[in-house]
Amino acid sequence: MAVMSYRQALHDTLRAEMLRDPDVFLMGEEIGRFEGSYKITAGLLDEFGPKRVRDTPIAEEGFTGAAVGAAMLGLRPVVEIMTINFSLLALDQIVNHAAKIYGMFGGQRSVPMVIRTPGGGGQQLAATHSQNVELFYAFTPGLKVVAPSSPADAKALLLASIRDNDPVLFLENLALYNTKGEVPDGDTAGEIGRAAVTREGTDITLVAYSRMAHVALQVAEKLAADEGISAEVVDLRSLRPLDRPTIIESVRKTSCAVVLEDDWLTYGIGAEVAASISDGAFDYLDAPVRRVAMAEVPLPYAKSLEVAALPSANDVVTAVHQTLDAVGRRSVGAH
Amino acid sequence: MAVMSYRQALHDTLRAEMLRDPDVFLMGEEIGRFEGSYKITAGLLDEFGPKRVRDTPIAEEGFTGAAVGAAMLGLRPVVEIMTINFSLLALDQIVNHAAKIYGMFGGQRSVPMVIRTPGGGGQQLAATHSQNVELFYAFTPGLKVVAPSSPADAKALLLASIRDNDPVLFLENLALYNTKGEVPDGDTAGEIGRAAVTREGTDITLVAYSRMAHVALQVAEKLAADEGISAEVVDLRSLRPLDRPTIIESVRKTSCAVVLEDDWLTYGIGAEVAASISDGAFDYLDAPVRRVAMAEVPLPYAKSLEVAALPSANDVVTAVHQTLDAVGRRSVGAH
Amino acid sequence: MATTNRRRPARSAKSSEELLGFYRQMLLVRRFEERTAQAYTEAKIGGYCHLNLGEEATVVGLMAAIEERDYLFTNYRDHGYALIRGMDPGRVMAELYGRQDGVSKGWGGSMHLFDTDVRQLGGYGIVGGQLPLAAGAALAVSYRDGDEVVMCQMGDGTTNIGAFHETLNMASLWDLPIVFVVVNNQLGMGTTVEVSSAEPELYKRASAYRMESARVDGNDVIAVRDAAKLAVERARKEQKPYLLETVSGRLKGHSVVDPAAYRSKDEIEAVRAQDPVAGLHDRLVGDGVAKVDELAEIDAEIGRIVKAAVEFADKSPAPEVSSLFDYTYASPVPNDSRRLPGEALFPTEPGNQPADPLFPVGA
Amino acid sequence: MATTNRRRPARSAKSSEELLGFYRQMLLVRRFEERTAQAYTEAKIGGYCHLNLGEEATVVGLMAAIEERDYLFTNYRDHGYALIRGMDPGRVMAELYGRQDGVSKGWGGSMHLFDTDVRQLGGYGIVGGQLPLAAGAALAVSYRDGDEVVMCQMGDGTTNIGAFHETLNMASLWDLPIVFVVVNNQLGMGTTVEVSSAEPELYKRASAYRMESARVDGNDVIAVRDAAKLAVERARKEQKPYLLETVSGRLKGHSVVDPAAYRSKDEIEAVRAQDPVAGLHDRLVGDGVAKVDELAEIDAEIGRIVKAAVEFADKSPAPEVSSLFDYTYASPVPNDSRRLPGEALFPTEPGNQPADPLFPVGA
Ligand SMILES: Cc1ncc(C[n+]2csc(CCOP(=O)(O)OP(=O)(O)O)c2C)c(N)n1
Ligand SMILES: Cc1ncc(C[n+]2csc(CCOP(=O)(O)OP(=O)(O)O)c2C)c(N)n1
Ligand SMILES: [Mg+2]
Ligand SMILES: [Mg+2]
Repeated sequence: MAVMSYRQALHDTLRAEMLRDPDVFLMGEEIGRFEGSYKITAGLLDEFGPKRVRDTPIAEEGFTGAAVGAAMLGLRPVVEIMTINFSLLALDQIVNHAAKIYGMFGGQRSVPMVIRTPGGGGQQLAATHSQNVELFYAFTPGLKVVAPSSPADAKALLLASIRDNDPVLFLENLALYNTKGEVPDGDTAGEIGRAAVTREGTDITLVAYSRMAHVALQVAEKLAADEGISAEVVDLRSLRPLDRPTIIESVRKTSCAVVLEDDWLTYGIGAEVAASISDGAFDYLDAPVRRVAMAEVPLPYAKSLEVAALPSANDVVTAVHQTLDAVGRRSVGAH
Repeated sequence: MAVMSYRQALHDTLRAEMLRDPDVFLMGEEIGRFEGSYKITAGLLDEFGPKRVRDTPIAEEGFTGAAVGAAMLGLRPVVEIMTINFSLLALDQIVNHAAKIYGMFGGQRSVPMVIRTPGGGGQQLAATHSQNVELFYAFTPGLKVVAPSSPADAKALLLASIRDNDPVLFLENLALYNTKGEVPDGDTAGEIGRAAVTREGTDITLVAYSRMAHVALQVAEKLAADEGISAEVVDLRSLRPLDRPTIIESVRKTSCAVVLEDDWLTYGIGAEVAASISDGAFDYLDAPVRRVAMAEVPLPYAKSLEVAALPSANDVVTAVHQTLDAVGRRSVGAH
Repeated sequence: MATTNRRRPARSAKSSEELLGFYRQMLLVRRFEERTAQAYTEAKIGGYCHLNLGEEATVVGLMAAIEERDYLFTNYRDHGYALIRGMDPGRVMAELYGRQDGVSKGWGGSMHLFDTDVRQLGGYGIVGGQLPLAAGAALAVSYRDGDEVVMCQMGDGTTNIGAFHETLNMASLWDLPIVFVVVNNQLGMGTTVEVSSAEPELYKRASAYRMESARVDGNDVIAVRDAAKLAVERARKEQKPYLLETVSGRLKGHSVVDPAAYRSKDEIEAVRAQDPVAGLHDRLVGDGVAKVDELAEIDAEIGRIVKAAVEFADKSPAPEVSSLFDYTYASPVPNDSRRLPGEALFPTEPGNQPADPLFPVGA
Repeated sequence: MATTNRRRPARSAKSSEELLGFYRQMLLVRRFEERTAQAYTEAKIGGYCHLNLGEEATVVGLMAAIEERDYLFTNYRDHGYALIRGMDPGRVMAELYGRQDGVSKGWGGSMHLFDTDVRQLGGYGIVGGQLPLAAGAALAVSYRDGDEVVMCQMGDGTTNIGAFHETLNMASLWDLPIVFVVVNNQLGMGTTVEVSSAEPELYKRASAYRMESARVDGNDVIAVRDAAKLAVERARKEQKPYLLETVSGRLKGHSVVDPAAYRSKDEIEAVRAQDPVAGLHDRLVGDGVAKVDELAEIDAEIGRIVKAAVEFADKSPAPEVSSLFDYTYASPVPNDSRRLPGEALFPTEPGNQPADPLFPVGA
């Protein structure tokens, strides 16, 4: 068990998998000589050479599709798309091809590939570079989508994704790269399709993923410390499949929930989570499921506006308060 | 008032708007000489010439983006993307450009354009040609998305879309083109952002859009005739903005709802509708909101499988029955 | 670089045997497609359905140039390739019928013929979609130092889409063993090459990637075979991509349902005059390679094959609904949705949580 | 077609006045960018920030070739173009600072400079995104029989993306009045042209669209201006697109935060040796056009302009949060979401339905 950053966990896992399996190779813009826009692949070109760490032209549709084709012949490409915003240029290859090939041809060839890509706002990158469109992939049968929030999960799920025989969209986040945590040694893969209760609680359930799963834990700690509110945190980890049982089990216990997400509210990931909770915990729910999400605007560059548009820990606290107030349960708190 | 097909309503409205406003022109693959894959633009090349009915190369990203640029200079292009599946190739220009330009530059230039495109499964077009991905656009602030289900709405909303100063994704449906209905004369534009109660009822609310809004009406008639169940139908018509007040008002009256959609269930359009109902009608709802949607698979070609995977009127009836049973209200029926 | 409109038999047709063999193959494509059109009007086939009528010489010539170990990617106009590449005609027809014995088990239909055994890896309906995939397959071959070549077929209209550019650039940059073939039938649906491509001599576009290329008469099976063979062997030995353009015509509409009303009589006449099957028939007779009777006998034999294919397809059962969830994922994972449209997310009995049948919690 | 590495002053520099004017402009870009880099390290500027350092001659030469009525689209490396095209330096810096008086009101930042008054229509951060837009603007000009020309700038790395291909094809097919300029600074982030483009002589790619093209020394302001002028006038008079490649270097990293550790000392030395600003300085002095002192005076004057710009930016207020929902739509519609992240979709009081403030139901 070592403490390391999310970035380091990704880097080390990529390296370990490349050492383990000669069919694993990396493709993407600037991953070699430049060492990756966010330096996840630093040093790997030197170690493995250009055949296994392939710098590509700026051609998202082309190189992502090439990875799909290579995967059809049994290689295990791990593609880096610099940010999820640029993945829109490869959407046809991801949604119309990677996701369809196994099914559309009656199961003859699978597509064992991983697309690593970070989302994230909050870096003043403005409207076209700050989107969180994991929804597009989470919506698409044939794809699997994971969104780890901790270095340990980053490792476990990257192992699982690389070894999985289907195309996996592996969602990272700019704000998480420098976060640290304990990472188990060894190479035990995680399980795609399982959420985790990352904090137990009894008063309210916070559901989140990726960066917001961090925020959820912070909020939960603060609520406990300041007000004695016991929040349970469900970290989705996998967006497709979505682990409804784990979410529902938690809400059946706490009877209310707030969903945190970094994307836009209407039709966002949280819509499905809220709809599922409202359905699966219908007789247990004491208050409507609140969603804390991005304001529905093209994200502005100016810091003042960006801060206002992005969901914050305070917004979550407010939503928790209002939810507990609505059910007359805030008195459970200690203040 | 004349009875005409949905196709005819679109055709006539395009023609009328081109006659009215010289800045309106059409672009797309096969819309001229071929008269449109689904013949919406039949005859228009002959009438208006190639400048205003422009056949494009197969280059969705390119010609859609060109329309965005032309709109920035004040023209009003109406782009046809042959089916919504191919719009994935233009997603970057739609989501990263058309939707962003007004906001990202502080409101200096708007993008008055329309993208007409049909969705629809059920024609044995297999996995890559049968998708309903309107979600991608409905999710994106900066875009407006309408999905008329009747010839009258097709006309009213196409007028509104062409005259609107923002990019509008105008969703058609292969299965609707031949459906007929009364269409008012004149050129009164509809209102983007308003749902309609297309049938009044008291027992349950059916929420749907596009083709499924048709199915909803059929189901409602059948339920009334066979069982005396009084279903109210809300036709969303606009997916972005989403008219929550109209939906909620209906469900506050009926106390239960089923959402019909032609896309995949998890994260689909219905997720937001269900989440919104569960929130806005929390104290009124007697049963969980059921969603009837496509099975979550790449849609198979074989008729037997396709039929099984697509939502049918029977599936809706089942969901209505189970919902009313759950709240002990099926006895309201007449048999 | 270019060689166009060669009318005379190419020299390399070493034997009459060979030419007769090609005729037989071209006729198989012709009759199969005609029968397919009929089956479509009988509503035995659904969806979009695009035929190789008029492209028989191209299809047969190309397939003669690649070997068993090679890989093939095509667009949706793929029946002929499948038949000549070696898929069983019955299983191809069964696929068109959407039956269980179809090459793609009925999941793909006409546009998506795929058979791992003959290394034909689809059949793709998104224009240009097969290009990056084919380059990726060639990348895999190259990664493994294999000696296979990938052939990637596309239409003329496809040369205008972004994926064409991105893929040809990568293929050339990375020295991939791939042959791109542009089957120029002079139309993309109803749009002529001149209306859609600023450089209508499509093979010339390869120069933007420092890639070699040539144009050949697509109605001359030998010329196609020879040009393709050159390209394939070059790709195999030198690990260099190549762009081959074949020029032929489309005898019918874009798809079975297209009456092609946008074409002039003259246009249609011109295409008919170049009918590669009729042309080879007359040449075989004219050159004394075969008698009319002998060719009629081949035709009858092909007729029996096609008839058998239809019978096989007709008898094959529709895929079982129970298999609907079998091909979403190759690696099963917990909580995958396997619900039919009517089914509830959660059972109506409160408290009854749906267990994941494959992956019970805590398993 | 190509003209490379011309070292001697071009003949058409008619007057020393003109050359001095160009020097002043190039220096404005240089000093503005240096100050921008500093402001970034002071955290006055956020996000991505790409500088024109090393491209001053290209920027100034190109801007000298287009007229007021013409339109300009660029990529995200856009500060210099904005300054020379005529945006107020204070408002440009204010945009970089994310302030209300920024040219895009603080919504766009460094990558998204846009000023309708000078017809510079962005500043785009998605590689290749500006190409279809620019072609569309040219289409609008052509639709209206206008005599404006559109200039569309891009980087070398951008020639590999699909939109490049699709756009150049349309522009040529449709005879659009547009000049595409590839600013070849020899790197896309850390990737060299040779590693990303199978045809590294980028201007040659125009031939795939039967489009004329040329390459010119991007460090020679006069050569750039002259070549661009030719292209622009041709586009204006003959309604034909053109592709111009300028070859120069990048003096610093890809963006302000990139230390460019991947570049060798030799590489950096070579770029420095061609520094267009130093080069023009020495030439002006060497040719006796200006004395060192006079040039220093210009520098001081530019320094004052840049200082004033920074002061203006610093004083400009941050945009009001109340304006957050002002630019999602140009035509307001009912039920548009105008909620801040913490706000409830529905008020907690049951029965209290949120009214649409702009469009009450039944209005
Ligand atoms: C991305 C995309 N855009 C549009 C279509 C609709 N479409 C199907 S075939 C076709 C024409 C293709 O022409 P060509 O490449 O010449 O092939 P051919 O049909 O002649 O074999 C078009 C536009 C599609 N399938 N995919
Ligand atoms: C579609 C897309 N892919 C990737 C990126 C990330 N990116 C930003 S700039 C750049 C390099 C562009 O190089 P070039 O076109 O030469 O322009 P330069 O920066 O040299 O001016 C890349 C890959 C992006 N912004 N958009
Ligand atoms: Mg064609
Ligand atoms: Mg560059």
